[in-house]
Amino acid sequence: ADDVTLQLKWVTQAQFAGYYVALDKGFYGEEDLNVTIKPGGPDIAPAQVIAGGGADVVLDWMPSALASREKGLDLVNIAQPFKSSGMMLTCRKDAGVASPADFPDKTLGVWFFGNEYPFLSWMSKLGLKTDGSAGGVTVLKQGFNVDPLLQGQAACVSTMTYNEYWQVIDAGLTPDDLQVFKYEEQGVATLEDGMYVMGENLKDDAFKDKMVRFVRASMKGWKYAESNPDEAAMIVLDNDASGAQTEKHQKRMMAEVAKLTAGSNGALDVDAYQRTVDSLLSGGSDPVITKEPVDAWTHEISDLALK
Amino acid sequence: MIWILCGIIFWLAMWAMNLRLSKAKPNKLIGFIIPTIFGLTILVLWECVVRGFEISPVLLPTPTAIAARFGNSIPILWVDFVQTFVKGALSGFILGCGAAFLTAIAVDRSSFLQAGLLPVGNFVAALPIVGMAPILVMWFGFDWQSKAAVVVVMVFFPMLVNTVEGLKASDHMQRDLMKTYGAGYFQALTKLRLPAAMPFIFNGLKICSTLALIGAIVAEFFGSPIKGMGFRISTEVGRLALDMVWAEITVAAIAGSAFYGVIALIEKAVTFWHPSQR
Amino acid sequence: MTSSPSIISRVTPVLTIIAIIIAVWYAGAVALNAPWAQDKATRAGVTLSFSELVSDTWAQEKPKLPAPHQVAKEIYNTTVMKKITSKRSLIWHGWITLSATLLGFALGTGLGILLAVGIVHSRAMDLSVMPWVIASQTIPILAVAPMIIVVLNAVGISGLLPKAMISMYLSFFPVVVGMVKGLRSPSAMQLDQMRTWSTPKSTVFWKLRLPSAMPYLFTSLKIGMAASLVGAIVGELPTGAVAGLGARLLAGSYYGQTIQIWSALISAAVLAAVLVALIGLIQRITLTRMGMLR
Amino acid sequence: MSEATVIEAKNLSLTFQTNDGPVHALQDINLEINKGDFVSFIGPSGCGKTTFLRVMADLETPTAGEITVNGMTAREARKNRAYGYVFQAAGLYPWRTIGGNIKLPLEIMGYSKTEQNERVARVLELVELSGFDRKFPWQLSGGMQQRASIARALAFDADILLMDEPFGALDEIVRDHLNEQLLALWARTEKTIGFVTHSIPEAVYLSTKIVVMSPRPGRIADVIESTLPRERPLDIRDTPEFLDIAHRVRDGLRLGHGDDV
Amino acid sequence: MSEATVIEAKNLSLTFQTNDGPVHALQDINLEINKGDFVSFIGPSGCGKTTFLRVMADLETPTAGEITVNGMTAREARKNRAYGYVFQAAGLYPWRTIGGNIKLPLEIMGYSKTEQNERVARVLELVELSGFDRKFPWQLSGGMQQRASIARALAFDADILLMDEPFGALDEIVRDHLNEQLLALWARTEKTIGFVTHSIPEAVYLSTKIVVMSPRPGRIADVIESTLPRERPLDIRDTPEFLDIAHRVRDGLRLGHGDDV
Ligand SMILES: Nc1ncnc2c1ncn2[C@@H]1O[C@H](COP(=O)(O)OP(=O)(O)OP(=O)(O)O)[C@@H](O)[C@H]1O
Ligand SMILES: Nc1ncnc2c1ncn2[C@@H]1O[C@H](COP(=O)(O)OP(=O)(O)OP(=O)(O)O)[C@@H](O)[C@H]1O
Ligand SMILES: Cc1ncc(C[n+]2csc(CCO)c2C)c(N)n1
Ligand SMILES: [Mg+2]
Ligand SMILES: [Mg+2]
Repeated sequence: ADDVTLQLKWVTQAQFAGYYVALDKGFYGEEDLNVTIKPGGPDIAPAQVIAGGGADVVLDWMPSALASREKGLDLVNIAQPFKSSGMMLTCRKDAGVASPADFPDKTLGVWFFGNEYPFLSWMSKLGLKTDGSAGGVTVLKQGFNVDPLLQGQAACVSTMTYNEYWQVIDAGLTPDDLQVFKYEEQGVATLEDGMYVMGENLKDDAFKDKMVRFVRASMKGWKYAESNPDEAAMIVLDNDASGAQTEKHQKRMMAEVAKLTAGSNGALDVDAYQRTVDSLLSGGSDPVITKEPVDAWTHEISDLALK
Repeated sequence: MIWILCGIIFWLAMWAMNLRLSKAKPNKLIGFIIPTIFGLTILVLWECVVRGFEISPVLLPTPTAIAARFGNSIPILWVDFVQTFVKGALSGFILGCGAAFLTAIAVDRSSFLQAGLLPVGNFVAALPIVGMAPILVMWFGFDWQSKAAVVVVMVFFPMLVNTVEGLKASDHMQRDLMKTYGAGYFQALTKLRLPAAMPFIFNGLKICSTLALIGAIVAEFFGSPIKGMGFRISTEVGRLALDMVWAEITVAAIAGSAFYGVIALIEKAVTFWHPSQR
Repeated sequence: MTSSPSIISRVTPVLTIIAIIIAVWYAGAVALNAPWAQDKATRAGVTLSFSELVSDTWAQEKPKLPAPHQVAKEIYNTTVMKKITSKRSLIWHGWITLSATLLGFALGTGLGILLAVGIVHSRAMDLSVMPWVIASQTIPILAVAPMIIVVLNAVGISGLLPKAMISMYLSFFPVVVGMVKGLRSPSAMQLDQMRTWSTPKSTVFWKLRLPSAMPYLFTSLKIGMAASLVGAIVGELPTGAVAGLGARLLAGSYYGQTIQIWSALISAAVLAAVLVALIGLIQRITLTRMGMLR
Repeated sequence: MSEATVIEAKNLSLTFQTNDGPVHALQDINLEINKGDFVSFIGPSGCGKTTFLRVMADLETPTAGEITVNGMTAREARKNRAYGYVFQAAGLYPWRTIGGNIKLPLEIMGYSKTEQNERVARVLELVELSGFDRKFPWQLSGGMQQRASIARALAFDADILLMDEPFGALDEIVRDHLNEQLLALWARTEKTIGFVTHSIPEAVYLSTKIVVMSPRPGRIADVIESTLPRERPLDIRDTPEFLDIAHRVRDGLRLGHGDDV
Repeated sequence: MSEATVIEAKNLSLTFQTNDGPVHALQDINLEINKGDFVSFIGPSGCGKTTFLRVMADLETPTAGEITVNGMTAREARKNRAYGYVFQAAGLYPWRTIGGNIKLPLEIMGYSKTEQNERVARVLELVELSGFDRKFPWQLSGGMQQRASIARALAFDADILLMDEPFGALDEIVRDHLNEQLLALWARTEKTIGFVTHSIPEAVYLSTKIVVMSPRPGRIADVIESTLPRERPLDIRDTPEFLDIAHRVRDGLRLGHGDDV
């Protein structure tokens, strides 16, 4: 069997259910693949891992992948199981935020580590400065959790529809207390959790073949997870070595993630791609990327996989 | 290949030179040149290896690239330095070492505390920073106060252990002398125990000086305003701007070494009498 | 040899202090968790009596500061109640961290002593290496840890060793600093004595420098041990936080589960305290046998 | 000579516990020292002289018997700063200059700055170390360190001066000079002095009472009251009376040694 | 007396730099010591005796002039383990028992285990410390520590024995005994001995050559060749010849002291 190493963008959770299902249900084995899944974490930059040769495929958000590409790292998107973005900004109504017009002079929690690009391009679209100057917004580097919102240190924090939002809810705030801004609805959605490989590897036919089988099995896993969310969540739970995840949270996460992957067959939607690129290019004085990327994606693999 | 070869030749040459220099009569100039040459050698070797093996700049940038980035980013680096070093590390260092020092004296004074506080103190201070940092950020907010708190927790234990050990360091005859004077506790402390403890205390301060910087930087990984050395490092790693990361690390290394150096100088002045200083 | 005072007179102070700490802790839990309890109450439109407030602050699901009994219960549940092979057992995670800690400590102590010996004996090393050893410690480990892990992974080293390396990186420094001081602590007369016998450097080391350095060595080892544990935990984060107390801490933070963070934190501290106490014990025995404790 | 008893030891014994069995350092010591006495202790090496001095100064606790100083316990006397003590080894603090070391007890006892300086100058003069006050201990020869430690004990006004072989490391001439100085100081101040020495002439020259000790277990072999006048020029050492006392001391010593050598 | 020169100092000077100016410890020292000589150094406290001994043993480097030992530099001689050195202070290692301390040089010089034990027993006997080999230094009296350190230097076979006031802390009887032992050892082994003392009788009794030094800057005031026979019973100290030499030494000392006291 051929060895494939997959580097996740975050710790083991239902966000990556498709891959764990494919592994657990033997879909990879059917394709004669021997897949190792490496969980990520707050200090793991998937792009760096693949550059160091620690993985064959990585999951990354497109803004970060394209930014890395501009840094000279030849990352190529070969498949895109997530169709829509799960990112949103969750605000407390009692902090006085009802619409983006209320943002000025508020403190907003943002994830950095390459995850800040969608937020930055949204703000530049709104014409708000993020450097702390008057009339702009004050940005906090948000930690792992939603504490700043709960404790009133920030008016809004970044959340994913499938994860942090529910932590806010679990903590005791009700949806009525909250005002959420989904990036999808604000027209600043960017593509999340795509599969990326090194461009030069794609010149190797054996590697390409391996990836075709990998994408095919992974998508099979995703579709299985979408239709059997609870079982998928339990598979994820079994694979969590830290033993810290809870069943309730993972099942809920799986249900939310299924909404984001629904409708994707794995092939990159070129329109969505262009939307992402445009929003990243239009970053005002400090755009995330400065020129139209070339060869940043290919349908070669997904086309063969979907045949 | 050429690069590798050059690197090795340069290395050997410098090594030979340092050996020669270190045999010469010690003086200030040589004390400065030798480490400089050593450092230079490492940098040149680094440059050669990166170029020779064509290591991707997103893994390890060359020293020249780092230097260029450093030169271009002085204002940012300065803001970060003030935020992390001056506000976070320094204030935490002073508070933490001060608290540990006082605790050590309390522990030393009372055998009850000695028996009770020392084990518990060890325990509390052994709480790993990685775990403490998020909690302290939660308690003290995002700005430098929480970083200082992390530093306090981090430096407390090394300082405590060293001071407690140091306070035991005076020898029997020296203590007997104090007894014959009917010296009070406080007098024996200031005139004998503290001076005798100084080598240990400075040991602690030196170790803490580096810990303080690490602590302040690491704490910023768990939430911070958008400035500070730790913030910059974690953000730029994610952006694969490794040259900026290393520029910050350079600042950290320079600031940390200078901090350590200042403490070592004070130590030299204060413990001139200790055999290790002669 | 050293007459040990009765167990009771030794344990009482510890228990007293612990009692005080627990009391302060409960009070702290009330103070820190009260705002959230009030917040909830206001949004629900009720007012809390003091006793309601207290019982609420000691029983929140994600408190700012969990009460001691909540942590104790969590620790009990994750140690005694779970099979030690279970991924939900703190003992299992503790063991993973402990093994990296011990290996890192051994490596770090070895490296530290080796460097100290070199620095004390060679002027060239003293002048050239020491400044860079210091500089190395100012590099924020959490920033380089992922790079180290990535690089080591790329050359096929994974598992225990990368974590132990980070642990070593943190623990060797206190040992170097302490040992350099200690190895230089023999008095001029003691060194002169050795010179009159034209003693080889290695013998001076074994018979004079090392014994004189013992008090410094043990102090350094205690700090080094605590640092090793921190290193092992830090090293667990960028491995994908798969297992170990560090992973528990991280996962706990990630999901805002303060009770889980605190129980991992307390376990780590217990581990460190036990290890440090162990070194203290060895110190007592060694120094007593060397006639240096009276 | 005033008749007030200053130090009184009754059935004093002290046993050290060591890793290979107990060492009986002192056994059944009975001794009375009156105010203004100059008592020398003489005896073979290891017989317990230092130990006895340490017991008097409350640096060691007897395992049996009791000791009273000025009618109180040794501990109380120590707290009242009754003692000046010169240790067998100099024991200067390495982080203080010679002047600083001598100032140390003065600082502790709260003398004024000017008085401190005055006294330091005076005692340095006394032990012939003027001009060395700014040197550090390791910059002095062995004998000079010993003298500095004597100066330190003489700098303040203790009722009771306990000196453990203070002049052991000094040449004859300095020693004679310091013997004279010490006698003069004693005559002037009416201090009570306990003095350990190995030199029989020195013991006889200085003392009003000579305690000869015998070793293991340390006992008092003989107590010789001197018949010499209080006023003692150096050449008193050639008088027959002097030689007589010296002879008695030597006999006592030989007796004590007998079973050991 | 054999005529081979063992130690030769030519125009030797040594100046210490201190925080308040230079100290001239030795100035223009010229001295020859032959094989088998027993040379005593005597002089006022602080005159440079210790410093000179240290220069001979290559523990201090002269600032001018030169010194040769056995025709080589002092350094080479030290490397050849030519020296046994007894320091002015005992300097025992606190973490070793008395036996362990004495064994130390033997271990370093690679004696076999059995020989080590044999020698330790022998020298402990010699200094009258049998039975104390398992005690730690701080469990011994001052004089006993001093004797242990003498035993340590005698335990191995060094050509040149340098002893810095070895018997300062001992009572007359032990001192006499050790003097005899030392003479016997010297006669038996043909060692060359350099010996610092403050006791004029001791110097005269032991030496073939007495070097009288004068202080600051330390110079040689007089070198007295002894006319006493090599065989010396203790009562030689009452002969007129002995008293004569003693007198000459005392004169030399007084002269040296003159400008200082
Ligand atoms: N390390 C040093 N630094 C500065 N001065 C020193 C040092 N060692 C000795 N001296 C000075 O050198 C002089 C000679 O000292 P040395 O120890 O040789 O005297 P000594 O003859 O042995 O005296 P003693 O009989 O008191 O032992 C003294 O004045 C002393 O202060
Ligand atoms: N701390 C100790 N522990 C055990 N034994 C001790 C201790 N101090 C002294 N001794 C023993 O007690 C005895 C008396 O010692 P002490 O120091 O009083 O003798 P000394 O008369 O002062 O001798 P010296 O003239 O040699 O100084 C010795 O046999 C010594 O070994
Ligand atoms: C420090 C930190 N950075 C980013 C996130 C946000 N996040 C949540 S899930 C996920 C994986 C992307 O698919 C990411 C990046 C966080 N919680 N903490
Ligand atoms: Mg004594
Ligand atoms: Mg001397």
